[in-house]
Amino acid sequence: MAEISIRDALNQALDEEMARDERVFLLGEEVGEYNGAYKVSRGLLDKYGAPRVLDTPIAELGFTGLAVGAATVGLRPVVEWMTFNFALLALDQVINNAAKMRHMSGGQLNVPIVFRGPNGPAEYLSSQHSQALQSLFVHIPGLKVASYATPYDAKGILKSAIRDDNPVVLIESEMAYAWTGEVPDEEYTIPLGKADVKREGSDITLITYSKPLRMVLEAASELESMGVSAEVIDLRSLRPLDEQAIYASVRKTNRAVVIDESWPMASVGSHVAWLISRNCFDVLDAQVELVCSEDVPMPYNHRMELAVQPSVEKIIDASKRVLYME
Amino acid sequence: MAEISIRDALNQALDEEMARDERVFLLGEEVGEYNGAYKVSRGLLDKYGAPRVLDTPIAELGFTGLAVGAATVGLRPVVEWMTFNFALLALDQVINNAAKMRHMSGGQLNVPIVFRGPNGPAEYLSSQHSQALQSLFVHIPGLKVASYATPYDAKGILKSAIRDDNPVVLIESEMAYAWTGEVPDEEYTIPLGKADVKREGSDITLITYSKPLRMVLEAASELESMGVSAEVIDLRSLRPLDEQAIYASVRKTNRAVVIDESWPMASVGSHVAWLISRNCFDVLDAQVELVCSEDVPMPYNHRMELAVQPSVEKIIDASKRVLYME
Amino acid sequence: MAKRNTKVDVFTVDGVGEHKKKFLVELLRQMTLIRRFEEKAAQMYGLRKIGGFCHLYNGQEAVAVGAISALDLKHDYVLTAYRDHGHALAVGMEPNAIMAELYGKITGCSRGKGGSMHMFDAEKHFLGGNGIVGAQIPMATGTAFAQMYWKKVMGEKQTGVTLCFFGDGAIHQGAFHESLNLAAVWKLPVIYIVENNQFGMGTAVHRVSSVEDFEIKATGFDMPGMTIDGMNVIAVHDGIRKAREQAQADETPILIDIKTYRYKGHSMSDPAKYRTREQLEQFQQQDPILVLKATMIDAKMIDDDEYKKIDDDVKKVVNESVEFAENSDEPPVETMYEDIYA
Amino acid sequence: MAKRNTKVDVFTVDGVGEHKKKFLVELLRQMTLIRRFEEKAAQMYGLRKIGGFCHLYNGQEAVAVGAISALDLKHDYVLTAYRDHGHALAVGMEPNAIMAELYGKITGCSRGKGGSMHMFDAEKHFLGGNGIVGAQIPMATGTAFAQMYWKKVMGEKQTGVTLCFFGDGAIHQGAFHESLNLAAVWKLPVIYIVENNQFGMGTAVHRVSSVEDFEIKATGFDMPGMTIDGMNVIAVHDGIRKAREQAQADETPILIDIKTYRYKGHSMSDPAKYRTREQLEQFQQQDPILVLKATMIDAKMIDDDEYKKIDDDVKKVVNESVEFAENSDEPPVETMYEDIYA
Ligand SMILES: Cc1ncc(C[n+]2csc(CCOP(=O)(O)OP(=O)(O)O)c2C)c(N)n1
Ligand SMILES: Cc1ncc(C[n+]2csc(CCOP(=O)(O)OP(=O)(O)O)c2C)c(N)n1
Ligand SMILES: [Mg+2]
Ligand SMILES: [Mg+2]
Repeated sequence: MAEISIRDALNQALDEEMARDERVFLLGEEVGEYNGAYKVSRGLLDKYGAPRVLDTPIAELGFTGLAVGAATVGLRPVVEWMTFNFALLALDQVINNAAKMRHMSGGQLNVPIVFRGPNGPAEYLSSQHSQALQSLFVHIPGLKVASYATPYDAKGILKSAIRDDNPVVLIESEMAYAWTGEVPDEEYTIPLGKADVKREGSDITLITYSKPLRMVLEAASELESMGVSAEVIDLRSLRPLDEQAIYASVRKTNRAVVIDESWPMASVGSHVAWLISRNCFDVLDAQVELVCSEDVPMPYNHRMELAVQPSVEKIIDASKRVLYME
Repeated sequence: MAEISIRDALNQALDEEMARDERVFLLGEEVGEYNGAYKVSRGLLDKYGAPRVLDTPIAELGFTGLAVGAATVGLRPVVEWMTFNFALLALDQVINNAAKMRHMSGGQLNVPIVFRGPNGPAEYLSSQHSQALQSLFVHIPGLKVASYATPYDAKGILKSAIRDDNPVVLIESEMAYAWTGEVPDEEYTIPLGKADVKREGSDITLITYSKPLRMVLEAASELESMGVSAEVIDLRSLRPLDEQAIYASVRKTNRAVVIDESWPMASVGSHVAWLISRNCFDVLDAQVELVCSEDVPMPYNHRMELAVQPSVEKIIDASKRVLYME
Repeated sequence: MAKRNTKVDVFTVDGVGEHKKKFLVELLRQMTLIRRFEEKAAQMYGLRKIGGFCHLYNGQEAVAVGAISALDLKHDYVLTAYRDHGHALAVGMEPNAIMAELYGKITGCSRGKGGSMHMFDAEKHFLGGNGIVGAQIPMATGTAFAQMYWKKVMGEKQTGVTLCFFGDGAIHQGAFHESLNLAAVWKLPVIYIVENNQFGMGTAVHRVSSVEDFEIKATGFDMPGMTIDGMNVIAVHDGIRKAREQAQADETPILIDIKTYRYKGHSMSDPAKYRTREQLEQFQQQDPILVLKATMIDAKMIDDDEYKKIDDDVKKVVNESVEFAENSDEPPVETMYEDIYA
Repeated sequence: MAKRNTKVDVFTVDGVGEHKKKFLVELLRQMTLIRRFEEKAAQMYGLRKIGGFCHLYNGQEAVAVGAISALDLKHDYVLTAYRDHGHALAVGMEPNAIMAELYGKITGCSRGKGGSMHMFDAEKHFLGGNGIVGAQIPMATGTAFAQMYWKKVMGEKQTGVTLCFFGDGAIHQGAFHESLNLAAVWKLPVIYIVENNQFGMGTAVHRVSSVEDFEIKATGFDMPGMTIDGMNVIAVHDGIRKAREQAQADETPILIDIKTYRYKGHSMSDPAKYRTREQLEQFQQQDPILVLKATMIDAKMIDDDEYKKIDDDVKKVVNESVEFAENSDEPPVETMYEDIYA
């Protein structure tokens, strides 16, 4: 086992899959000569050359659509969006083409493609550059959506996504690229669609995914010191959702808090909170709480930036409400 | 009171507001010479001429952004998207510019603009042309989002939206344009942000908005014949949500079903269902049910098209589950 | 701050050119098949056997037939918009599968899921059928990218070109501009064909465009451009054949403006009040089927009887497709959960 | 299928042209202010007083200063991208308000909500500061639309033009293409200015564009175009002044490619390894401040002492802005709920 960063885990996954399958190629702004805006693709242009690693013009709609077309005839593109904020320009190609091509053709065409890049707030970037936009993708049938917050998950999930014959959207986080963790030396993959219990517990279930995972684990430790045993579920896959894993835990703890760095309305977070409310209605001892970002565009000022996002304190507070603790 | 269609109610609202305020103008594909793809703008080009009514090229991103820019300096554009399916191309201008301009400028710029057009499934159109995409807009702070399913609401809400100093997204429905109802002869507006009890009842609350309203009222009649008194709430405004109106009803009935023609995941429907689950936890006698479209891209075949969408039968079934009726 | 010259020449061909009878008969047959198929589709739409948006190809037959006949569909790809029955027939799809798709039957090429706007035949390299104006342009650039990639990376000897059809309305979409730049920078073998039928729905070209000859837009990408008389199927064929050769030899995209006309309304629900009877008649006088027929008669390649036989054959094929569609099953409702994920 | 000529002429001006000392001193002062301001911003970024993306304008001063000095900001509008400190200073915004915004303080022009990428001054007709590459292009087309509308519909006598700045990278966005067509069809008085600084982040123009002279893209819209030497502030001023007159007189948009260079990395975190020292030095030899200063010395309009005084004044202003920002308050956290809805 080696201790590596998420950035390097993603780099390894790309490298291994490109080596394994000549049809896999990477394109996006600055992924080549510049080695990636966040260095995820470091060294790949040197190793594989163009056109297996391609620096694109700033034309999100065009290069995303180009990749969708290439996928329909059997190539396996990995599209890096420099950030998800810019992917809004490409949404038509993702939603109207990638997610529908198999359907409209009555199953004739597959679109084996991965869309990935950093999503959600980083630091000091104001409102156009700090959006957690996963809910827009999770809403759409025809897409798969997944996330990761450890190097182990990052590598295993990206490899599975590249091998999947469907369009897969992978949400990453700039702030988490440097997070480190152990990754096996042997090859492995992690199936899409499976949640992971990141910490076992019996009193309350904390459900999250992506960057907030760290903070949720911290909150769980703090809860422990207060005598509360929290189970932490990392959803990893958002579409499909591993509903059984969620319910199994809540049926054990009878209490749940969902933590999501998205805005609240029509979000992954409120959807999961409703699913639990509905499907565990008979066993819930309290309302399901949602800790999410404030329903405001992100300000530039850093104190406000932090105040907008979920925090350990907010998670503890929500847990206390669910546990009827004062 | 005159009995008119939603189409004509919208036309009157546009006409009255254009007459009242020279800064109001309408642009979109085919809104002028063709009188609108769905004839909502009939006669307006003749009456007001260009550039108050403008036929645009097929360039959703461009003309939407143009309107956003015009709004920041004081014009009051009404943008007609021929359908919301095509608005995906314009989402960057809506989310990154219209919704954020006031925020990023520290309150210096307003964006008084209306985006409107038909949304959701019509008939025999397959998956690219049958999407109910409101959840993507409702997710975004900085936008207001509203809907209507009667001529009275349509006229009053569109007029308020045009007078509002914020970006307002209005979701309409091709299938409902021909629906008729009474509209006062005198001028009136309906404030944004207010739900409306479309039918009073005491046993169960049915919550919906837009096109499904008709079907929900039908289901309520049918429930009545089964001895169940259903209250029907038309949300009308989706952002902001009139949470108090929802809770007041559910606190009376203790039971709720949400009906939404969107897909389920990260939707307006599941969000409202969670809000009720959380905020009425103490009074709910059953889980909150959601009747929505199947989680699939819309097929062309008409039988399947109908099977994908909510139906009176599905609403009754969900109500029965909530009422523990077999 | 002056403007540059924006004049263009229209490529056309006099007479039968260098073509043999057999080939021209095939073009004539295909155009006639499309015409008769569309007439039948309109009729069935009137009888409510077909629903939704149904965009007919009458008048534009020479474009799809002329262009696609210049291809090698073992290697080349074709993508187009929602006005796609003509292209589907021109690539050789079965009229049965197309008509059944219009009926929404399980025997349709897209299993009743796509309908009029979404004809596909993966084997025949026909990738739709796209309902979002301009959305096929990046995708087609992507299939051309794959063609380049197969050659450069995977060492395939023979790879083809991609033909991307779109309308004069689609040219104002950002997707067009982004795609042409990508194709030019990466030297992709894609031929962009504007089917310039003078209108996008009810909007005449000049009302929404500052140029009417779209070849001129190639200049901004330092790309070769061409304008073709789209009422003359031989001109279209010869022009596209040359373009195809050049796209492969020079590894370059090419932009081609083909002047044509749509006889019917935009879709079945459009009475087309926005144009004059005279304009329509002017184009109908150059009807692509009549023009080819007349040219072949002049060249003594065919006579009226022979044409009548072609037409009768075609009508039979079309009638059979209706029968096939009528007799086919509705898709079982559960199939709505299929064809979503691989 | 041939290509058209894509050659362009670069507009420049020798010497001081027809300008008076007072005016040129003001240009010199503004450019120096921007240079010193950016140097200070870089320094404060290094001290972590400023965070996030911070895109400096060093090297490009002649573009904003030359162009904006040709405007009448009572009537004209200016929009640009995230590399916006220079434009903010050139429209006459207070350095204090800009520096405080960089610090995220409540006294910043955007109340600490926007930061480096989002400078705004509604009164000075400066509408940002946009972080999405190309997204200001449709918006600027819209302010020009309003300028047309005020005249045509509301009978205003005097309405201005809109200056829309964007980078060589932004030109490949569909938004650019859609906007130019709209502006051409509706005859909007907008001047599109490509600040062609040779790179979009780490990507040299030629690697992502099939043309390097963007004036050529005007041809596809039948629009006037122009290319200007962007290291010469007098050339920029004179060129934009002429363009402004033409845009108003002829009711036309104009596309202008201004050749310039950015001395620093793309943003503070970029070491700019993708370019050669030589290329940088070649441009630094034509540094816009040095060039204007030398020209003015040649014309005996100024001497070294006089320039030093300008520079000293400017430095003082910049230092005061830092002091102002340091001493300003953080925004109260509750203000995060403000400035969202009107
Ligand atoms: C993005 C998008 N915007 C609008 C529409 C509605 N629409 C369908 S066809 C059409 C006109 C297209 O005209 P053109 O490209 O010239 O093709 P033609 O119909 O003439 O073949 C429009 C506006 C759409 N389908 N997609
Ligand atoms: C739509 C979008 N895509 C990508 C980015 C990331 N990005 C920021 S600046 C930039 C380069 C822009 O280059 P150019 O337009 O030449 O402007 P310059 O930085 O040279 O002033 C990129 C890719 C963005 N902000 N928006
Ligand atoms: Mg057309
Ligand atoms: Mg640049």
